[in-house]
Amino acid sequence: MTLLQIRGLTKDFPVGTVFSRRRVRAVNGVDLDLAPGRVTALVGESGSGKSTLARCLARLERPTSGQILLDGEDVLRTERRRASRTYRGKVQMVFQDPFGSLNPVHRVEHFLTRALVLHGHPADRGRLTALMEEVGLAQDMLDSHPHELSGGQRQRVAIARALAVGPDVLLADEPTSMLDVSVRVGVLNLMRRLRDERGLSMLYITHDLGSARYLADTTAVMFAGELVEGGDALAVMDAPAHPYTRLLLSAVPDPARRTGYDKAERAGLRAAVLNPESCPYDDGTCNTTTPVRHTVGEDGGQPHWVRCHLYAPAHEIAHRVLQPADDASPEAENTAA
Amino acid sequence: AGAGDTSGNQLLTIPREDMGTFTRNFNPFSPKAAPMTKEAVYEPLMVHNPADGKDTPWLATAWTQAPDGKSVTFTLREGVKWSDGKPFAAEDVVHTFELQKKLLGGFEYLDEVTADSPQKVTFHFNKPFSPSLYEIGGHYIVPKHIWSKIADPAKDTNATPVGTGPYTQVEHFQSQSYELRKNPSYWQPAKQRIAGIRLLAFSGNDSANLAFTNGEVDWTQAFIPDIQKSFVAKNPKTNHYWFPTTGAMINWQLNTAKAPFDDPALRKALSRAVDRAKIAKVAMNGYSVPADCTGLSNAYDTWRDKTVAASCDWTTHDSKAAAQALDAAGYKLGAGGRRTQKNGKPLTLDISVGSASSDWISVANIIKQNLAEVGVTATVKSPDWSAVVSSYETGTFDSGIVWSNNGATPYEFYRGAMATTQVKPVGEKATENYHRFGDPKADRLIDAFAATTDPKTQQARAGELQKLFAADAPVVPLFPGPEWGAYTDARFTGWPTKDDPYATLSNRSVTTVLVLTSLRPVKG
Amino acid sequence: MRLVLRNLGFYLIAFWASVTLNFLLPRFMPGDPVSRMFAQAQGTMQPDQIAQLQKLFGLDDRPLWRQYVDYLHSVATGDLGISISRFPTPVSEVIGSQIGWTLLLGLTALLVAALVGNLLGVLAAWRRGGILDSALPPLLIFVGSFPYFWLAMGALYLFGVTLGWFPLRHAYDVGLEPAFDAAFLGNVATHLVLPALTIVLVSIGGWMLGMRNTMIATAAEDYVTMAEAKGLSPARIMFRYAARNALLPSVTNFGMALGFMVGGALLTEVVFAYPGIGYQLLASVQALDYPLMQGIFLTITAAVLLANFVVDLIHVRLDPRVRVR
Amino acid sequence: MPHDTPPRPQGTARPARQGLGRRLLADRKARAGLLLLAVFALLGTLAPVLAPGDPSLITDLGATPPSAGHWLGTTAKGQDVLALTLWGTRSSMLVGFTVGIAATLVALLVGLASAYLGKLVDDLLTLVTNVFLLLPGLPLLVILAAFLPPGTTTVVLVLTVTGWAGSARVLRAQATSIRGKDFVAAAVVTGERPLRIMFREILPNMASVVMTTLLGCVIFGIGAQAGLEFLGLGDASVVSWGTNLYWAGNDGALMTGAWWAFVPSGLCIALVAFALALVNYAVDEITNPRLRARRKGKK
Amino acid sequence: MNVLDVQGLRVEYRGDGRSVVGADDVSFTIGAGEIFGLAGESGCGKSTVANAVMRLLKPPAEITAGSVTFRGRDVLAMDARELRAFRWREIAMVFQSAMNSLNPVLTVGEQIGDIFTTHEKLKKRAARDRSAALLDLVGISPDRLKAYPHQLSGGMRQRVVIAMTVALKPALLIMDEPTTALDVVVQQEIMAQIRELQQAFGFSVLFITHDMSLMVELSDRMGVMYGGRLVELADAKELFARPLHPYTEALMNAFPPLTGPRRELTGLFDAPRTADSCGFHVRCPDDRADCSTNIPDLRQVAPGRWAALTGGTPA
Ligand SMILES: Nc1ncnc2c1ncn2[C@@H]1O[C@H](COP(=O)(O)OP(=O)(O)OP(=O)(O)O)[C@@H](O)[C@H]1O
Ligand SMILES: Nc1ncnc2c1ncn2[C@@H]1O[C@H](COP(=O)(O)OP(=O)(O)OP(=O)(O)O)[C@@H](O)[C@H]1O
Ligand SMILES: [Mg+2]
Ligand SMILES: [Mg+2]
Repeated sequence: MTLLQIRGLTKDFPVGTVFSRRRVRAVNGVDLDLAPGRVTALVGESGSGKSTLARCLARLERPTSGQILLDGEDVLRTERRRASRTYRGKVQMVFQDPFGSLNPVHRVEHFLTRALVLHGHPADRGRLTALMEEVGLAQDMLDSHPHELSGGQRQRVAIARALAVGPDVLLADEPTSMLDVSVRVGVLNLMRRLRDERGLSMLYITHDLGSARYLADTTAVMFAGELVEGGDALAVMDAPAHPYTRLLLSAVPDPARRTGYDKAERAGLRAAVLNPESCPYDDGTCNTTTPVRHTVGEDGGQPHWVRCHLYAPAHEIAHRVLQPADDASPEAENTAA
Repeated sequence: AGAGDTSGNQLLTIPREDMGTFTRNFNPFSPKAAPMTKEAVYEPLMVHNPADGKDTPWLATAWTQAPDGKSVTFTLREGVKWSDGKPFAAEDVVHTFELQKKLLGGFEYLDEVTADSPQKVTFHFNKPFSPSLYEIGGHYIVPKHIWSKIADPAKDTNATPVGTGPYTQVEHFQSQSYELRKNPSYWQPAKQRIAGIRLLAFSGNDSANLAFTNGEVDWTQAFIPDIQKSFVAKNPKTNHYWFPTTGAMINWQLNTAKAPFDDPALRKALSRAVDRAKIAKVAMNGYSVPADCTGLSNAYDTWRDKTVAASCDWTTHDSKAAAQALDAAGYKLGAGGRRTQKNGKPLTLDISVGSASSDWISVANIIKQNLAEVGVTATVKSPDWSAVVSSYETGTFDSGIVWSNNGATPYEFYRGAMATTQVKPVGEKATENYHRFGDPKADRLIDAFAATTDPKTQQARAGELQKLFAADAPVVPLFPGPEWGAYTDARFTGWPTKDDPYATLSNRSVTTVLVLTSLRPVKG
Repeated sequence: MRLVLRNLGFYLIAFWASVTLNFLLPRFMPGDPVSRMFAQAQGTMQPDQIAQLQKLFGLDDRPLWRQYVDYLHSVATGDLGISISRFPTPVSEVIGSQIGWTLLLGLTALLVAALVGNLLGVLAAWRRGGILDSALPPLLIFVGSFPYFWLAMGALYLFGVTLGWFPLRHAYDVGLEPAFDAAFLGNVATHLVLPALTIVLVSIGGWMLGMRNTMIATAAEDYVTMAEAKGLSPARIMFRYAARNALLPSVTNFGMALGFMVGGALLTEVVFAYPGIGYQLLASVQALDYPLMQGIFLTITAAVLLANFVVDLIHVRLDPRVRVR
Repeated sequence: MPHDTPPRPQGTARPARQGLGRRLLADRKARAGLLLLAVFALLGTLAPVLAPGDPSLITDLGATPPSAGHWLGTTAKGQDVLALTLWGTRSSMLVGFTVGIAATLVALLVGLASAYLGKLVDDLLTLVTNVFLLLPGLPLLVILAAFLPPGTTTVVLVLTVTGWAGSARVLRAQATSIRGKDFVAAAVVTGERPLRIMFREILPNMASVVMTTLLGCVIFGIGAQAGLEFLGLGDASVVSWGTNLYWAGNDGALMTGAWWAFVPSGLCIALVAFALALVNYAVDEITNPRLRARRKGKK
Repeated sequence: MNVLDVQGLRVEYRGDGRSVVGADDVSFTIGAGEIFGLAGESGCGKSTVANAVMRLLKPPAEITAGSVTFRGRDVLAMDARELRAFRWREIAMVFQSAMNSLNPVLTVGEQIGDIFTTHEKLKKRAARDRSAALLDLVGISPDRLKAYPHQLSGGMRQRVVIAMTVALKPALLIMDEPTTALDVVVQQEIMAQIRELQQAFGFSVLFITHDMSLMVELSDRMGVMYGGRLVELADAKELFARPLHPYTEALMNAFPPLTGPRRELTGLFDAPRTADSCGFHVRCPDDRADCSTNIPDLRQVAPGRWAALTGGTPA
């Protein structure tokens, strides 16, 4: 059963002054389902809108349009101004930076107690201890201030705070990227355990594809505010369909893979992704029509879909060969900046 | 022409401590005309000197008051010329008073001014009014041939004035200084012994006094604290001051429209508690003297009835007697040594005084201390003068330190203190007699005073008024205001002094012209 | 450019707000200038002249909104009315004859304080632990703790009266004709020394500390370390890399300081009898001369707003980052 | 970019978050400043004991230089300068601290509201703040003081009105930056209410800035009160350092050489302001360790 | 001959009365044309070593022991003048964050030009031409010389900095996490750029990162630091294939692979290291008992392979 359904979610940010309101579309028409007991990884490069999406779901930003359905109910319509306690009780978030997400003036106990009390749970010592145990922390840390903890421990406290509420959905925005390399796996393992033990539904946002592959059941790839590919985590990683996904994958350093780095190939991918006009796969269609989802396979009971004209049924996939564009230059990055 | 200049051409340097900067406005009708406009540029018909009570004919050589007191005729001096060379004549006087009434009002008693001949002007009144002589005689006169052509005389700045005075030519006008040079066609050229006058602007007493004690200016009218030490002691040979107490009487006024201050016994008892000697010595730096119960300033010494002054004791400081008087009048000591009113309420009062008058605040503070000695609690309130005056005008105050009217005769003083005609009900705006005291007996005496031109009769009426004042105690007189004035004779000599009081040492009054025409530069 | 327009918009609104404030304030004040004048004349003015004077000064009893509209209109047309305490001189004339001196005093003091203070701050931060860094700040803080006027009076009596090194008052010697020659300008300069010095003394500590603190922060920036790694000379690193950046907050402060400067100048002008509008403002307040008071207030506000606008422009010039934003 | 630093042996990785107060007491400058303030507070409190009676009692002693009977001499009105100075401490410190606290409170409310509510409220409050900030302070002060009836309340009111804006700007900036921190978002997600977030999450993190602005406001309050009163715009019947100087000026203390009437109050103002500034300096150093004085000499 | 020879380097950060050891007994060499990597978690002392080599450490940091020899010259003995001439001409450095290592108020051209006007006493024009050529080298259009740093993307900024480092053709380039702040996609391009330049100019590189995969891809030889000390030093590929120290292994585990089966990785238990314990008595996986309470000294365990292990030869 799907718990949180996102339909056509769009978020614009106003930029500029009162006199010249321009808008930047950070998230554009995202459809995504978060199912219980599953981890959905959201990957994409910096600025692709991942955090914005998460913040919309956490109701920290108000989406410009679209729907967020919690158990089938469009919460954006029923709770216009602010998210209700009920919503907050079901959807919780873990932030990227555990240094920033724990108020330095409070003790660990405070974070957990507030979360419990606000959602009508008794905040007795036993409950606090249980929570600490669940995230793998010693209970004597309850009296510590955040600065006395290591990054990994802090992130565990942040997770415990989210858990205290008793949520069904956990949004985790790059929960390990600020952590020290040596403790990342520990936090990933914790999340994995929570999914298995609590049956939590999780949105795991990252640009570390390796960890997405490690943790997630489902993977969605985000590019420029839109989801471009999705499906079973392994399927997406092992057989990326969208050029952007391939670009991302090729960028990950992986000594084990040893495929080497083909500059020309990557330049082609980049050009394709960043500059639709020079898309080698399509004759300008990309520029004029919005691509729709095409299913390219089925893995682990989920469809593997991609949004790229390349996979439109009318086309013969076999005819298209991945070819670098001649004029592709690294300069393309510049136009994106 | 700096300090120590004795070339003979040195300028008489006068500081204005109350003007940080000058604006070139020599319009005498403007309340804010540049200094010396009415003193050195324009001249009056006669000069009354409060220091010795004498009158000096000036633009008029003589005057006669009609016996019924309903008119006065001035005979103008011949040969007087305006500084542009045009002759001075009766029509100038007529025009001046027309302008004055139109622009600034006042002179309600004046019906008409007529030029009987080029040298004779008669002022006709709508009632017998002898005190008018000084008001009219002391008024500056402007040339008709200039002022009749000015479109808006009220707002004209008259940048290049034409007058009959000794120093009319404006030179080097700058925002902090300017010079007045000799009038080329002055009617008594022999008396233009000084080369000119220089005015300096100062942002306050402090900076002006600094310049003065440093010997950079000749003649100041600013208040100088401890003048003996800070000025005279620096050079006793040349540095002098003379503060005749001929200014307006400064009173402590109790609002007689308010109980219990309507009780003369209370007023007198409170007055007895006040240590005027200390006020004069400490608050007024020893520059004034205690008042007596005639209420008259030293400008009216010739009018004063010594027997009246000696007959009463309510202006002599005696705390014990004051306490007894209070007891006797029914203001008994209550709990904590505080006196109560007859109705049992505590006897407390506010003393209002404008914040700008720091010396008067000290006066109020001493009164407060004195009252505390007899069990009366006073609070000194010192908001801005505008707020104080507005409470005076509407009669909402308890008590306050206030000036009094100061004319050439005691007439104005007593009318302002006791005439019922000047009393306005509480809430209505009064411009004098803020203390709202009126005595019909006083009305009769005042009218009688104005109706006669005979000095003897006037003296008699004044005596009766003094008696009445001593009996009524409409206000509590404190001390006569000193006319500040200090000078150095390093560069100029011929100053008025206590021994030769031909004028006061004021450089902004009608007698100033007397000084200007008496001074001689020190040469060599 | 957009930024500039936006700021301009803000400054206009701010100006309007202060104009309105300015309009309202005197109207809540008890008393009027004529009774005030009367009180100060203390018996030498005839009571019966009051009504006439009130008419003369144009104190009116029209409805408030009407007055407001007229007021806005006259402000817009630059007509500030006629001064009461200087009747009948127009307010604009009174201000015009004095604002130059205030600007001279204020700007000189501000520039000297800011320049020297910032320079000291740069040097102190650059030589951490040196004399400049350890001994000077507490000393300057101490000096800066004295009230303006107290220091001014102290300096006046010490250097002016007792030692006689500097003139005691005014912007130039009496008797001098203003001219653009060495003699006159030199005279003006000697008159400027003491008043400006006291303002500088009081305010220099703030500049120095502010600069020192930002410099210390800036010196730890990567680009400064990088400049060092590049082997650049210390002077180039200090000024071109560190100070150039640390200066930016100072520039903003400069605009703000203009307002304070006028305030500081007020007391100093009073002590030194300097013919500026600070003193004039005090005088107009004491005389309840609303038109002049309002005129001066508006002029100061406009000047400060204008200065801040200019500072904004300078800031845009100095900091390329705000140009596009 | 990872900046996770497990606590090092001596735990210098992050400054230990002891109470600001405790760390202030450990700082030499702050101790000196606080001691000085305490001395003044004590003198002010003990004024009725040390100099019993009405300090402004006018006697006909005249201005006398310091002597055994009057340690700091007497004013031209024969008042004991020491008594005036002692009693002046009360009003000056009271006004200074009241103004400081009031202005900081206003600034804090404006800053917090501006930062938390954002958008239109922020724009509006920022405009108001900037208007007050750009309005020339002392002139406004002079005008306001002249418009209102004199008294300590007016002085406090006027100084608060003119003094809050600068702090509001600083506090708003600080609050806005904290508002953007993830822990505020985390509190929102946990379900905390706005008021609680403003006062329990944001405010405690601003302690040092609030402290700095508070001290700044107090310094402003004391100095501006003195300036106002010196100009004669305060209440001349209150005994404070400012009015002492006003009377000294009126009595021509400097011209008559009565420096003792003029020096003590000015020095007291400077000392209190200096003490406050020292504490401020220390707060800066504590919250920004980089500013701390470098000890010379290697060892 | 070795370009750089660091022996027994010890750096302390002296605070109020207490001091923190930033680097301790660090010894390594870098040969000509060699890419040497330093890996390790945050705070392990990588930047400290890099800054020590450049003599960029400022108080409270202090080099208390060891030597740094660059092409036979004692770097630690240089005076200020020598140092200025030495920096950038001999060793250039790319800092941790590209965002902050360019002065925001100077144009890119001015900042590159500074190098030439200082070291080669070039006139402004000549410096500009040289700067333009440099930009061209890293594939940025020379008209970007007039741009301010904020007008460039992160990747471009980092490339500008890299271009600057090769301006004077130094023998050694220090790169302190040159790509950490960048996006993965951009990161690869920067790495390619570095490789390309290295092939063209033949300089040696001291490459610092915490990303083991990245390091192994690029470096010839590498060292792993932990708590200020080197715990392993070996040929990059060898080290990747067969980590000896448990910490090295933990580091490698931190990046789940993109290929192969999904297998459960064991993270390190994050317990703090205390004054007298290396922390690995907890961090050590149970089957490894080869680390004591203190980080042991490096020991050659095989030719060219060094590890800080007390006993037992690794399996
Ligand atoms: N408050 C905001 N105002 C304006 N633009 C914003 C705001 N927040 C985000 N954006 C823009 O929205 C886009 C998406 O940002 P977002 O933070 O969601 O990206 P991200 O995928 O999380 O990136 P990263 O991997 O760096 O965290 C960016 O272009 C960003 O500039
Ligand atoms: N200025 C300083 N004062 C005190 N200690 C410092 C200072 N700079 C660094 N340290 C300490 O020195 C040690 C090494 O720091 P260093 O910056 O070299 O680490 P790093 O490996 O570069 O880390 P990162 O990956 O975060 O850049 C750390 O423990 C740190 O706490
Ligand atoms: Mg993000
Ligand atoms: Mg580092």
